[in-house]
Amino acid sequence: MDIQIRLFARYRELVGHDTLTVSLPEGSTAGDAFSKVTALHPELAPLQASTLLAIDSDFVKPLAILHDGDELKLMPPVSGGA
Amino acid sequence: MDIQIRLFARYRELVGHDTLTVSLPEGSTAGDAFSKVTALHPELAPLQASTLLAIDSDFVKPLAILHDGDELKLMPPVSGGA
Amino acid sequence: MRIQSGPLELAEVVAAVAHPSAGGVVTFSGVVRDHHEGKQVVGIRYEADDAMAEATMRRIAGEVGARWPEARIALLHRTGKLEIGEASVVIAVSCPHRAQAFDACEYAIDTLKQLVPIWKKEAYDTGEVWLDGEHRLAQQRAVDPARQGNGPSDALNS
Amino acid sequence: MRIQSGPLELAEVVAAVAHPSAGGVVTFSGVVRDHHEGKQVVGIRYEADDAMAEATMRRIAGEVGARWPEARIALLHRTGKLEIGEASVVIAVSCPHRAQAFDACEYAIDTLKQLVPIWKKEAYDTGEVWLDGEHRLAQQRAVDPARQGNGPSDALNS
Repeated sequence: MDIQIRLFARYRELVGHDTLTVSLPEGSTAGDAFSKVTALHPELAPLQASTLLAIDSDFVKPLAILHDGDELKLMPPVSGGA
Repeated sequence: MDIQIRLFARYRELVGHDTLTVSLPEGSTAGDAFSKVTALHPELAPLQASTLLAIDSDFVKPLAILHDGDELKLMPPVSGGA
Repeated sequence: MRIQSGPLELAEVVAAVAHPSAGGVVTFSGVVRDHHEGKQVVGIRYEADDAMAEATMRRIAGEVGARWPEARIALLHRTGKLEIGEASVVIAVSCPHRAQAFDACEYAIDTLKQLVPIWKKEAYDTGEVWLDGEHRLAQQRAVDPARQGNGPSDALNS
Repeated sequence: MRIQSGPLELAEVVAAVAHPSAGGVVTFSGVVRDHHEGKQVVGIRYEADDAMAEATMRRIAGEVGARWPEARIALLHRTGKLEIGEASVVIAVSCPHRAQAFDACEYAIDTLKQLVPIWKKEAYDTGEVWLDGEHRLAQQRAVDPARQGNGPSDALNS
């Protein structure tokens, strides 16, 4: 299945664009998708521990199962509010 | 000595005017002045425990010594702020 | 720090505490409610000893500055007749860090309600009543018999 | 609950929480500071996932309503380029009693800073830097593997 990845803020700037698509086997998780992205963009790998994963308006855990057509958001730690 | 008494809010309304003058011996205290006022206006007597006494911009204790020319303020508990 | 008879503007106190190093501004507005202990309030009136009230508000600002040295604070209280929904008091505090601004603003309103000589009279359909207020802190902080060696700030900081 | 690119008006959130039974209104404004960790800040830019940010702000408002049932709350956050002294976030909370309004407003900003997908980039004389942010609470509250039986509010209230 194809999973659309959307990148925000620092991540978007590190990668150089704000969306990319990765192909993954059915049953893959959000964490699997992140690993696929870091294989393509190793500069993101050191940021894994603090990365936020989201689908629609929900943060999801790395073990969340992806479904065809999902857009997975990769977000750095949030820093709004002041 | 003559001490000017100034009354606020409920106390002014109970007494019917906002100032009065009492004559007291030298060395009298704020509490003595309050007793003199309640002798004239017994409706204030039950309020003694919660009365606030002030001179200029300071709350004073009942044992504060008065000086000729002082204006002693008799205030009900304060209720500003909301 | 001012007592005034006209409407209070929150923007005025916010502007008064603006500062390039202020990261957070917390405000409190006390608003006239439509009910009190089950009774319908139709109007309200505040009376103050203006000079002593302003002096006491300045002391509270001084106490806030002593406890939170980076805080800036502004306070306004209104007197006279107010309508439901109008502000009787507005306070703004700015600080580099927000937790301090919340603490300092809450300290200021809590202290104002106990020490500043202002009285509130509520009007109901059935008549007017002076509200019960606070006297304990004011009596505790009252200066002692000889009125010597106890300046205003000593009394308030004790 | 809105993300917007133009200047924020404190009066707007205050008006949004006005209510005849509200006795106190507490506001928080987050303001762009001129320094950060010893560096001179010359400008700032916020980026958001607007839709998720607004959804998360609505959830925070829902949590405030669950904890303080009498509270009314309004939140606005700005995105784009801001100058020193401009507000990036404004929050207003009204309650019948003031202590609740202080607690609810502080809860809202503390939670917003940890959960709402907004990022801040500071500009110094020497260049621009994305600020380090918060990830622990967002990771804790992330919904679990199957994404079943975990609606948004379950996840946020856990």
